[in-house]
Amino acid sequence: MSSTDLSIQLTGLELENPTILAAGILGTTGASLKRMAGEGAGAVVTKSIGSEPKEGHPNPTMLKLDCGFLNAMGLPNPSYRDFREELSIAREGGVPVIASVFGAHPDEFAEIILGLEGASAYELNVSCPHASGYGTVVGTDPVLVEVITRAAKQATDAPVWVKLTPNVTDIVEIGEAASRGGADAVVAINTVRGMAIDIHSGYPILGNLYGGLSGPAVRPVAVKCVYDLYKALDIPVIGVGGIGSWQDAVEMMMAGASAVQVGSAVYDNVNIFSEINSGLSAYLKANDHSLDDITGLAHRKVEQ
Amino acid sequence: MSSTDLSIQLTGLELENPTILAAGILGTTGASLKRMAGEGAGAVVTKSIGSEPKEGHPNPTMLKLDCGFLNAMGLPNPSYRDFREELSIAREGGVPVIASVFGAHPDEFAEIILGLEGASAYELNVSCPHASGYGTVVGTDPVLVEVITRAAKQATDAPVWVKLTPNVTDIVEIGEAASRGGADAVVAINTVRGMAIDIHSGYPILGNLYGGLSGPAVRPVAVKCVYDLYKALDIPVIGVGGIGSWQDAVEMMMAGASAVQVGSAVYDNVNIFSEINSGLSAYLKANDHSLDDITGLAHRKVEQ
Amino acid sequence: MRPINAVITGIIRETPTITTLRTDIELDAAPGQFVMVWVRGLDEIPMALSHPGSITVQRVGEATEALSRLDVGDSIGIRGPFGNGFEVKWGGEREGVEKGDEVGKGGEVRKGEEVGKGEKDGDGKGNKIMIIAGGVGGAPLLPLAQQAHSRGLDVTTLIGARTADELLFEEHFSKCGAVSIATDDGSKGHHGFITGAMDQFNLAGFDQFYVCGPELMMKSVLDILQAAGLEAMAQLSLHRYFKCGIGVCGACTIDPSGLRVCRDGPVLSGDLLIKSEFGKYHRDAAGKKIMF
Amino acid sequence: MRPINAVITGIIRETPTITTLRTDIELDAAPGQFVMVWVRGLDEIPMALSHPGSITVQRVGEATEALSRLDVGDSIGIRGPFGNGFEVKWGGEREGVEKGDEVGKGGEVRKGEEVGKGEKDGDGKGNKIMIIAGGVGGAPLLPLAQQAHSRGLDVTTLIGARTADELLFEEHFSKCGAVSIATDDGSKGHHGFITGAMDQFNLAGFDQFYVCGPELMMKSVLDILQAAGLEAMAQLSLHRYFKCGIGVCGACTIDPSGLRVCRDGPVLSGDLLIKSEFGKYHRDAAGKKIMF
Ligand SMILES: Cc1cc2nc3c(=O)[nH]c(=O)nc-3n(C[C@H](O)[C@H](O)[C@H](O)COP(=O)(O)OP(=O)(O)OC[C@H]3O[C@@H](n4cnc5c(N)ncnc54)[C@H](O)[C@@H]3O)c2cc1C
Ligand SMILES: Cc1cc2nc3c(=O)[nH]c(=O)nc-3n(C[C@H](O)[C@H](O)[C@H](O)COP(=O)(O)OP(=O)(O)OC[C@H]3O[C@@H](n4cnc5c(N)ncnc54)[C@H](O)[C@@H]3O)c2cc1C
Ligand SMILES: Cc1cc2nc3c(=O)[nH]c(=O)nc-3n(C[C@H](O)[C@H](O)[C@H](O)COP(=O)(O)O)c2cc1C
Ligand SMILES: Cc1cc2nc3c(=O)[nH]c(=O)nc-3n(C[C@H](O)[C@H](O)[C@H](O)COP(=O)(O)O)c2cc1C
Ligand code: FES
Ligand code: FES
Repeated sequence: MSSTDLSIQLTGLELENPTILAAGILGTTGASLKRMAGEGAGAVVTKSIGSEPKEGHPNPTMLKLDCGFLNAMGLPNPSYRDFREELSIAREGGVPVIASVFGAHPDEFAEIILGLEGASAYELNVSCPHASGYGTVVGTDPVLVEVITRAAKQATDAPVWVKLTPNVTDIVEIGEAASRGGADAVVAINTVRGMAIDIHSGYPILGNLYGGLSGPAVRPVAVKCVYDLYKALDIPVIGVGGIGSWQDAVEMMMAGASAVQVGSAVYDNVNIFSEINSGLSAYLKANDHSLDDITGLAHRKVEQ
Repeated sequence: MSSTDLSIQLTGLELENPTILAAGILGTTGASLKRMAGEGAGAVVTKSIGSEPKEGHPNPTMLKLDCGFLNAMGLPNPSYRDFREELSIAREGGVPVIASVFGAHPDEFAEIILGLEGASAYELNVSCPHASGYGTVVGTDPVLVEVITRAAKQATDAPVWVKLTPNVTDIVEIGEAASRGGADAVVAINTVRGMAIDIHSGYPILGNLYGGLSGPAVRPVAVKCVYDLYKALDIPVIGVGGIGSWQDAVEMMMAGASAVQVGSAVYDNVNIFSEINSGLSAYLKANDHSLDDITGLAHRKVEQ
Repeated sequence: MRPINAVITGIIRETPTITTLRTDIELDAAPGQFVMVWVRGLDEIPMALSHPGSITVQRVGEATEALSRLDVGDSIGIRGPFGNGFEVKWGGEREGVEKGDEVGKGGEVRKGEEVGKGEKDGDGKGNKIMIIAGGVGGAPLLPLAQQAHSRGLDVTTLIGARTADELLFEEHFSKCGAVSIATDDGSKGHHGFITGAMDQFNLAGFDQFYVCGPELMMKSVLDILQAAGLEAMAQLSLHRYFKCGIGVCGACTIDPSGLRVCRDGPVLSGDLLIKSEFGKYHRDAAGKKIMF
Repeated sequence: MRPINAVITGIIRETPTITTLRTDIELDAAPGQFVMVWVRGLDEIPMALSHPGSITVQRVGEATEALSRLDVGDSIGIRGPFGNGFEVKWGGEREGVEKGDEVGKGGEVRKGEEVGKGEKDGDGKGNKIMIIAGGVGGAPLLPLAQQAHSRGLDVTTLIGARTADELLFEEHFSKCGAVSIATDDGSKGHHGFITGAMDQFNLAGFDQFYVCGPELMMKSVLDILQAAGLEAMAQLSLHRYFKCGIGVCGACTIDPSGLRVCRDGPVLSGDLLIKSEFGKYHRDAAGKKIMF
């Protein structure tokens, strides 16, 4: 591998570069996913798809804050039945298409995966509220994460990634559960719980009252989660949260990420993937590093 | 109460205004605490004090990031024996002085509180690693939080505040435990787990490898925690995290805070307390509101 | 940005279903840019600015109903301006909106300033523009007409509505140049669709066409322009379901380009739209296709 | 800010214990400002800039030892410049550092520029400054001497060290004006403390005194200046234990003002220090008082 080659093997998928479009970002249609592939993404993740059509939460659903973004989309999606066509359009983009799926229990995940056959991989978004157990989400319960992952693995031969929420006491415990369930990779992090209130009126701004924080504000949180997961797990960690430059991507990889996902940063520039890739190439070349050299480098420095 | 009167009664303490210097910020000496009182703080919280002298983590201990700060001070303190003198100097500042104390078990908290007699109130920083149980902190275990709070209440007649960590699956559960233990108020939030890595070398930057995020980045997280705690608890909630302007203070109070603490924002301006207070006065006057009117206003709007 | 607080300072009942709300804020927006209007506790919806401090709302559902019922002194939350806005062009020169271009960055683009060039531009084409407004589609087009007129362009406006009562901004558009009317019921002007009113003009004599209105009306207009080979000179302001409004969520993207109507639009060129879902289908809040 | 990467481009062994490291970065800093120097994997410590791209390190413990062992091509992390820096004054005018003043905001203050005034300032006092450097205390004082000299001030430098070998920057200071030496062992110049070397001068003839060195040495200097009623004309660069380095944690605050040495300092005026803990005690990393 020449030092500026950005191609990676990730859970058996061949990616031309390690920048991946994050779930829920410009991933509502096949055309949009194709466009992002054209912008240089090494792979694209679809909007999270469920078993029934869902309009999502009322607007406002997303706000730009000083240091990031707050959103509460509420998982709007047309259901896997209607998304199947979008998936096949997305695949015309020529890069791996990962279908993000969400559900409340193992069977629902399996149903959707079967319904979305043909994706290059499946990313389990375990951020849906428990069917039982009000207020908490599936992804905070290690047992549920393990059985959902196992059900997903049984439903498909394609790689299964499990996307973790940082809103837990110990993300490693959840990552280990995913790993036990057979996950091929974990993805960290989903958004961090947050809220904004309109001081002119007293109303919470988001239609859902609260939502999830993303963007630059959460990057240090994501780096820490990725660092901890890399240390504990034997499967690849895919880093996401606040990445908006090649420097951010390098930091995340040094923490332990084999690849990165980019979400909110498309706000500044949909061409962010190419931008990161060219910076990354130049960095690797200048330092005579390969991507393998930098993945997890922080751990090797600490152990020295 | 006239609409621009900023004075409040908080857990029996009389504060001239609702802005409080947060723990660990310019709170190492009595003189520094006095200075902050002079800058307009309605009350000041000391650096967290333990039972033995502690040098803290190696440098770097604090970094300014694009959107906040990352710190891993490691609770440096000269022990309560040596801090007693500082406390009495701090009290010359003429505002309530809250002693922040940390320990690993109930007896240690009680010992320190007794050793720091004379503080206006005690804030329990339950962010110390478990004596047993590697890797987690006292503040993530509701049972431990409850018994520590109870021990603290038994050790003093002064009000006891419990400062909560946001790094848990459910902060309300911990807040309820504090409340059961007899806490007079909860303070939310301490810093959010985070990490930064030097991309030039691969080394984690903080001497402790990782640390806690504060400043603007965490404000939406703090607002959400305060909102949830206000909803669930009958005791006052003191809001802290990213407050750097009167607008931020208003938002936090609307979420449910009876008072706010200001930490990282002293970076921009040690006079931040007076600045927030004059903005707050003007806001209340212009809107013909009292502080009581705005505390928890978001809840009343939602219920409408 | 968080929503800024806009206090209603004036209310104008434009038609039985359309109300203009004047507010105490003034945004530095290009004609055709939009804002997200937050009716607190209810919904947030996209609205064009009919003036730097005004929106013009047609009652069609819950949020627009609530807006129409507001009183002076009430307030709404406003985020924006967002989107690209219209580009005022003349002299035949035309840069199409291309796939992948960052056509508009919300709140940063001030295309209107280019209009000034028109005054000095002396080439043969005459700087004649045609504005075609259907129903509440007149809202984003009025500031465009006003700006073009004040910079010396020759403005012709076609206004269409169901019935005479519902004609929007007739008087305002008249101050900017010639106005031609069409009503579905014939109560004023041409009896029939606005496309009928286009017939009286030599379309080839115009340098640019600006269109906003119901999608099927816009589609008919674009068909006529295409027949005349003028589709590349048309700018149409689109309506899609907006969630984030800032180009991140993807709710508003159109096929097959994947362009975001909220960010790369809402104004898109006719030649691009001809090869798109435009006039065929759109997507609802769940992302489900809805045929027109 | 995150640490920037500074690659060592040159190493100068100034004395048996003191080494200057030249790097490939150049900071826009005022004389007397400092940086936090990160020896990766070990520690981060405050260091004055002896030049916009250099630090001058005395081996005293683990981190300074590690710095002294670096080779060309090795790199360190640098945060800064921080602190207020020296203020170049003359003509008797003096604004003291007052309690509560935001004297310096790290990296923003560029006091050095005021020096230019000196060239034009024609009042009686003559713009004479005395620099008193003990040991590695010469590091922040050298750029001050150079700047003052280049702006036309009359600079006299007193350099003190344990022994002749340890005299720092004698040659550099000589290029900026008169130099007077004191060594503890008498191996060069005045035999004894630097305060002895002060005796040969009419202190009242100087407009400002700039002092950096071990605290007890600085205390003796300040005592002499105070005896001559000149304490308000002295600026001393202090050493306290720094943690954050940016004015937030409070580790470096002094009694009884509560001023932060890292932010309101490290340069503080003599009259303020006389009423302080200065020369009596400081605090260690735990915040425990340590008597001098
Ligand atoms: C760029 C843009 C500019 C617009 N400018 C104006 C204007 O100046 N004046 C005006 O009266 N209308 C304008 N609209 C249309 C306006 O946004 C809708 O009429 C309004 O959202 C209806 O909301 P409702 O709650 O009253 O109706 P609902 O009953 O909720 O919905 C009725 C229809 O309105 C549309 N709609 C609802 N919510 C949204 C949404 N979040 N985004 C887009 N469409 C939605 C849908 O097509 C829906 O079927 C504009 C739309 C866009 C996209
Ligand atoms: C504003 C300022 C500017 C300075 N400029 C220079 C300079 O230009 N050249 C130079 O050689 N030295 C300078 N110093 C002193 C230098 O920071 C210490 O010598 C260095 O920190 C010692 O570190 P160590 O690990 O080698 O020694 P250690 O063995 O760790 O400690 C020895 C002593 O150094 C001091 N020290 C250690 N860590 C710190 C710290 N984080 N902050 C402050 N003091 C510390 C303490 O007094 C300690 O007792 C400066 C100090 C300050 C505050
Ligand atoms: C508007 C928006 C919608 C999102 N939708 C989803 C989603 O459907 N499924 C999911 O797993 N994550 C979703 N996320 C989370 C992102 O995929 C990502 O984990 C998070 O935003 C952090 O990355 P960023 O800082 O790069 O945006 C969404 C984020 C945003 C901002
Ligand atoms: C440098 C620093 C030191 C801190 N030390 C303590 C501490 O000793 N005890 C404690 O309870 N919180 C400590 N905190 C947390 C703050 O009190 C506060 O909860 C947090 O920083 C969020 O508020 P902010 O965003 O206003 O800084 C510290 C924070 C910082 C930045
Ligand atoms: S509404 Fe256009 S991308 Fe979100
Ligand atoms: S070191 Fe000065 S305040 Fe932290």
